[in-house]
Amino acid sequence: MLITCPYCGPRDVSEFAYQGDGNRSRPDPSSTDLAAWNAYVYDRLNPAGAHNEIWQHAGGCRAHLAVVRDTLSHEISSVRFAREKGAPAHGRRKSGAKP
Amino acid sequence: MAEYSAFSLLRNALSGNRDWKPAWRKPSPKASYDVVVIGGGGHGLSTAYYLAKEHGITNVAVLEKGYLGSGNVGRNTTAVRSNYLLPQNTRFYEHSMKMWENLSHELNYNVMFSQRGVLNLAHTPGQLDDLARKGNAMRHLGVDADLMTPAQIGRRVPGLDMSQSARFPIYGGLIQESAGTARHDAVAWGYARGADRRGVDIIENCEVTGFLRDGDRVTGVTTSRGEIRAKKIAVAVAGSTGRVMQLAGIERMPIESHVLQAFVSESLKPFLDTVVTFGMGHFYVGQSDKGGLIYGGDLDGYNSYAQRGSLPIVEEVMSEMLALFPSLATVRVLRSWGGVCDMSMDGSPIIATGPLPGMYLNCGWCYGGFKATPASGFCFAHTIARDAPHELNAPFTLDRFSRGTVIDDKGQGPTPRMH
Amino acid sequence: MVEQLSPLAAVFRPGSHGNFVDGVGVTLSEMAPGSIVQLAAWPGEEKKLIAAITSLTGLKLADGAGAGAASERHTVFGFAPGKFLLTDTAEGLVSAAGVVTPAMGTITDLSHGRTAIRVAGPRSEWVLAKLFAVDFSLVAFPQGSGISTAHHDIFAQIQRSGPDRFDLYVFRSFARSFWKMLCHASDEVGYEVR
Amino acid sequence: MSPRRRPSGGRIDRLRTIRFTFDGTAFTGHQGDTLASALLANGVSLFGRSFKYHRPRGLLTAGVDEPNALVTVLRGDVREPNIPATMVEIHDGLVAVSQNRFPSLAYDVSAVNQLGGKVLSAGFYYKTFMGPVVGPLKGTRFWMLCEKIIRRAAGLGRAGHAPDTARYERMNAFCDVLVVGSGPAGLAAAREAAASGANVILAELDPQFGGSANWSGETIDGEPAAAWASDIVGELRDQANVRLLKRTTVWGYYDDNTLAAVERVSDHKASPAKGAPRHRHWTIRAGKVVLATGAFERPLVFPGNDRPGVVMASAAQRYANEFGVLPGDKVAVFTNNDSAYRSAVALNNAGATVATIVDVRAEISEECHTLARQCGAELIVGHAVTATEGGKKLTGIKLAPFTEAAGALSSGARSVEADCLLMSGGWSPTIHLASQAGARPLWDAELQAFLPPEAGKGWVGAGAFNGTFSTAQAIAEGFAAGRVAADLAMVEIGTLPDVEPAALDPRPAPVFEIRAKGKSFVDFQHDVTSDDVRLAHIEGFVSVEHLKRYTTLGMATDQGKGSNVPGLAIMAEALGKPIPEVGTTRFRPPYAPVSVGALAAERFGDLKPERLTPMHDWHLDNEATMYSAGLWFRPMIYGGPGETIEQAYVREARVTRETAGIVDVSTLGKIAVQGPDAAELLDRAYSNVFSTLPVGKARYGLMLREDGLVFDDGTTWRLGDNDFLMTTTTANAGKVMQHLEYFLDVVWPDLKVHLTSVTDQWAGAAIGGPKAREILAACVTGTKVDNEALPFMGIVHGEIAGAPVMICRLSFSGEMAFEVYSGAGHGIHVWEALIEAGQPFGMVPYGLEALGTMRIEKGHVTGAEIDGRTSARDLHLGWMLSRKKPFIGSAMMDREGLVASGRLELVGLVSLDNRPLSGGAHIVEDVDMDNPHGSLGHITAACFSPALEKYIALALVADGKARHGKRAHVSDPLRDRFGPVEIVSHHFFDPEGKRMHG
Repeated sequence: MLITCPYCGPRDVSEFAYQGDGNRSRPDPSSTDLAAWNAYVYDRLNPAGAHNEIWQHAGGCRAHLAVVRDTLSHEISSVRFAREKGAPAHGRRKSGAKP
Repeated sequence: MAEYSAFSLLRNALSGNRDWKPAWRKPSPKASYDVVVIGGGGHGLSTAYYLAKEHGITNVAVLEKGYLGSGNVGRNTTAVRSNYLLPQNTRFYEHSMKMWENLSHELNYNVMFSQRGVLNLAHTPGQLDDLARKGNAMRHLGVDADLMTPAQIGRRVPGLDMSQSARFPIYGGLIQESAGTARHDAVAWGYARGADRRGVDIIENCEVTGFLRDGDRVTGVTTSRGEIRAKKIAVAVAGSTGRVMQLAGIERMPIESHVLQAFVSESLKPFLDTVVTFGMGHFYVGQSDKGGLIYGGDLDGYNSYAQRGSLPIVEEVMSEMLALFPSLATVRVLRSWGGVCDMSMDGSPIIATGPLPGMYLNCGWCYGGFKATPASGFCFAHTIARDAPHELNAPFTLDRFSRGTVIDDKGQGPTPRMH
Repeated sequence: MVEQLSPLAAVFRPGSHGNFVDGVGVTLSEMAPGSIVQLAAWPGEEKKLIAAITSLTGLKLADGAGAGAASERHTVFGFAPGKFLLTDTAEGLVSAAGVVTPAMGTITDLSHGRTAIRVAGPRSEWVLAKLFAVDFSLVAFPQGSGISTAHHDIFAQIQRSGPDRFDLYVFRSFARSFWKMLCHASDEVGYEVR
Repeated sequence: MSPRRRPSGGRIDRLRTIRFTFDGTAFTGHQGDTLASALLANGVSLFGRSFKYHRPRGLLTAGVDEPNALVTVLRGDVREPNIPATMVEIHDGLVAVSQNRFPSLAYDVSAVNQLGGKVLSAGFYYKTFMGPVVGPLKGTRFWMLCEKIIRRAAGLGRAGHAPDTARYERMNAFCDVLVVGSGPAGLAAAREAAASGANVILAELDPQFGGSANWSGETIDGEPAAAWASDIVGELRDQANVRLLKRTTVWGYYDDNTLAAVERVSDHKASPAKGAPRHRHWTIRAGKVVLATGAFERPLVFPGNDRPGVVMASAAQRYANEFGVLPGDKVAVFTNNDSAYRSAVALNNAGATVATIVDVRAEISEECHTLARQCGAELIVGHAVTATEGGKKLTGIKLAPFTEAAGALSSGARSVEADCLLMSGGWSPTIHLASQAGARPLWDAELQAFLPPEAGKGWVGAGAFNGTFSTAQAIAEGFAAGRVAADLAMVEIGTLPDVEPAALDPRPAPVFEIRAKGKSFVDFQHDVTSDDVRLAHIEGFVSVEHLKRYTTLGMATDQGKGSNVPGLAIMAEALGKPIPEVGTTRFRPPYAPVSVGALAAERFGDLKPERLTPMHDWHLDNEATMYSAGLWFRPMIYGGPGETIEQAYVREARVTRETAGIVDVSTLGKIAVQGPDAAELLDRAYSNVFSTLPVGKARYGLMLREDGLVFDDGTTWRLGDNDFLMTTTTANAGKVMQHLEYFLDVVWPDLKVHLTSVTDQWAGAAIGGPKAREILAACVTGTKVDNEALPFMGIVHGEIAGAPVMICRLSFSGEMAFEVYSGAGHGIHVWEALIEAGQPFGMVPYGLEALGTMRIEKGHVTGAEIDGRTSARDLHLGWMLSRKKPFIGSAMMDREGLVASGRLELVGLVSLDNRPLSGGAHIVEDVDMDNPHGSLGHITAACFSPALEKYIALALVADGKARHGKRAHVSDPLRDRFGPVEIVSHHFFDPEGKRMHG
């Protein structure tokens, strides 16, 4: 797998450290809403398909990247610096649940 | 259906092997069942088996998306052990171990459980203390564990680099002699045959596409082979938990799906009778009865449902193998494959009622699910039948994260790829 | 001033090694600049920082990822967004770098923390390609530019200082291990240490 | 010249004779021979034994798909097992031996397994060996007894235990176009792509480029195909943008067009060139891939199809044309398609008598009639071979009339004498790499083969890979593929190259098996017969994966290259379904077996680099025993003559507490935290407050993880308003850095802070003990070090022996102590100056053991206690949890499970029987040596305390604090150590800290 770092260009996946689900938003630091904290710390989106993820180019420029990657094909559709807009916007699939 | 035995083997051979019967039927799904188990892997099949055997619930269907056993039960590296640090895990896996010891008889199917020992190596005095802590924890729960000296290890495991000049010299190890390996496919087939003989419908090529709901309650599933209603729906799809729960409208779970690669070498004259694990990285190796070295290492480290690994991990695993066994450089890798692991937030499984009414959940096995197969099915069946956990799976709840009662054997915290 | 000791001293064997009968493929040397300094700009301050670097060293730096330049005395290249590695043959660069104001960014002295190794010669790309998953061809990695990459656990910043010449900056504690790997990788093409 | 070697022809160099041995017998061959061709030339027909039945086996193929002729190559003590003889190039001194036989290849006692016959059918072991339910062999014991015997018989080659001293290397490559396979299609693609200026890599698994051009016997544009190929290779070789890799197997197709290949650099040489590897593992990142990997000829399944002397038709043609060797004198042919006729002609041209051609088809083309006549063979159409005759060598075949439509034999059997039978069951394109890339193959009923689907995103196919069996068409496809891959506009190819002779009809008859009495092999190596496949069907193992797993079909070292399609076809017939409904196999890496050494490559023998402190060499020169801590090496003790470890650390700790000691702390993680928001970041990251820390002072800090458990600890020094130096534990340096970087980059991008790892910038020496200050005062210039200038947690800057230093007064040992940081390049210089200054006071260097001893005495925690499961309160560090501000982990640290009773808490232990305690021992209330139970917790660290003159330990014990003053017992059944202890506070020594505050 290659990840195209916006600074360094395409690099081997071995240079990157996975930092997981990029859809999580951290509650306000002073929040005492334990459910919100629990969701942030422990719950993850885990789609079979396009997934917003955070990767760090740990063996390169060390920037954190917001990556949209398909978990079935491993194809990457977008990469940008995570810090530019915070966490990436949701591009996740709709639930298939019946009402 | 005929019992399997040396006698039946001989009798059938004499009649040209034409009189064997299918190991399990291929029924069409009925409109409704008491229990529908989603997932025809080891855990789903054993759950169905124990529902029938222990609880007399035989109006059960096991739904499998592909061919039976196409998930992790046929993709793992076959180790069976109960060498855990934390008592919740040790008790559960040790119960499983005891079940393994009689599984071939229980199922009348030789699952080739071989208690050849699993050896964890230590490469620093500190690691040896850590192993002693774990071994003593096991001993205090009645589980066998022993420390081995380098000399003992050298005698037992030929080819291991025992030199002090090794980059990570071997200071000793912890062995669980009762641990070992089993033939993974046979476990799935044996449970399938056993469940089938008790009346369970095993339905292959039947993909669940959605859940039927009555309010919050799940009342059935839609599948590629039609709608099936059920009083209780048990989900045992480790590796695909994210996908299936999404069908039920549950987007977020304390689980990530990760790919773990495994490797088998060409067949060699057996020389490695013990399963050996490396202490300075994630590496483990055993040798099958056919002679192939079966080994693996770390997760690829990112979410994936692809059952396909990446090259850097291949290289990593091979270099770790040679760090232990420098002579195996000339041995050749024959096959590699990837399995999708349900990585939970503390490295321990979830076997519980819920999260929706009518639903029961068995997931989060990380890469340790194979050895749990008997106990997992046993406990899950109990949980489904009684609507309450067995004491062995009582700690493995879904709410342990919010309550802070996590069971974190590796102490890595909520970083699933590290467990 | 007390001289810096090289971490390579114990394994530094000047002379020709490996398969050098048909000439040496690469020359390996330690550069030992007097100063190695990291300059890092705050978001939006990168242009000012580059201007400060120019005023300090006289080196003109193109805008863009990994851009770099070199003179007899100084080398500089970008290795991460807003971050640059700057060297000086003389010591004490960190104090001279006051032209970089706190409003622009930060200065971090790494003169002791990084070991600079030069790989030069016709087979440089071949030897480095054994260690790094990076395209070293001149098209992909133009002269003067820099990159950050890693050889397994060993982090490295690399500047191409000539068509067949690369300057590698590795963490000092890893330098001896890295040097041994580099020599091993160079055996096949023959190498000279000097 | 040996009897089977033709006087001329092929690529071998008859002027160069090469000597080698096989099973101890000396043979000769020629440069260019494989072990297979050389042995064949010497009249050898028996090459190996099969896996289960130990049946005698000869050569089936001439390439990488060989299932039978596996050998072990010996290089000194180093063994390389399971190498197909077809893939071994001979060289002087080559030593090869056969495998899986005892006592010899010709007489193998395990051949008795064949008598097991139908009892040893597929999966028989699942049905037996379960043993009794009660008695001494209950449970798993009977099976394990059987397994012992089975394991003695199992396996193919034997692995050696002598370390392999060969070199393996890795190479990273980048190209625009990777062409896999150098047959006519691959060469055409490479030439076309290269002409455009694209960077091209051409990889060929054989020792020479050209593929089928080397043995087809065709002419291309009037030139022999081999010469045509070598002309193109010559052209390519001169181009700077082309890299030619022969002996290179592209074995893995990974994500984003990352392909893995192994180049056998030196296997064909008696010894490698200096510094050259044996294998080179290429990781090729390609813009586009051209797959021109050809096709494999498939065996036919009929009784006795495994007898030595039965060989694939194209392989025989290769032996004749490429190596000048005849696999037999009197040849018969058995086919379901046209291609074998060309093979027959080739053998006839090379001097063999072609006695008979047996074709299952009742009607064949005029060309085939002509070809049969041309080689003088009796053509018997509408027949099938029903048996082979002979012992370990073919002497003849039996045939009978056969109706293709019914698949049935009828009476009228006859025999034909032959010492070699060429068989051809059609061709399977080599689609493995495309399959790895995710393509689902499509069944082509005309060609009776799985073809790749339309080109994938990253690759394009050409030639036989696509099911194109005409050389002229293959070249045209190669040309087109080369243009596509190089991103060129498609142009009309003028005229197809003129290839002679013209292509034959590629469509075989859909006949895979001849059902007659006797064992008919589908998977040769694993002895899977057509009856085994049918048994799998009867028992319901009907999906392709079940078939493979139940019968082991296709799991042998040839990975089913020849057996997959026949196996599927037989299952399809049993099911009464078309082949594609049974399924297709998804191929996984590697395409062909790859040496572990090649994949470990540059890390073979050097798994991890060593990290060394600036003072490393000094430690070694001063008798330090080193200890590996992660990648670092640190002194464990400085052993005096005859000292035990305990004596050494006790001496070091005692002297330190009496006068002074010095320890290398350079491995501590150090992070420069710089910028206007540096203090704010620290306030958020640490559980305690740092924004109030004055410049020139240090503070001990504690970090939690988001889940509220303890993450790491260390001191952080404020060097300027916006400039902090954070220290971390050695083990967690990298993790802490990543943790902070994550928050800065992802969660708090607004904070203006830069983080830089400066671990390697600084050499650190901690000097402690009652005399420490005097020693410092003796060597430090430029600053005072007295209590006023350097109070506890104060920082000063000065010089030691001319080198700038930064000194912080802090203490891990509990003594009056100082951490002296200098530039790493000055590390030894400063260290030696400190040692010299300490000499008059009797200062000693101390290692990790003494460091550990003093920290245990003080009750300081390290990674043994911060084990990822403990909370700050568990470690009695609750006082460090600020209530004034939120910080990472503050929201989660009070969850019910983390504040519940019964948690493991840090305590001290004193051995009451004056015997040592050990890390990992457990604590119980009442000892039960026979049945240990009731663990309350465990020892995290233990030592003999010279300060207390007792064996003491730190432990994590349930409700530990409530147990202070109580007796308990260590229970360490693993090391057979039981005994009484007293549970005490973890502050053993100087709990008020008088010594460090001075």
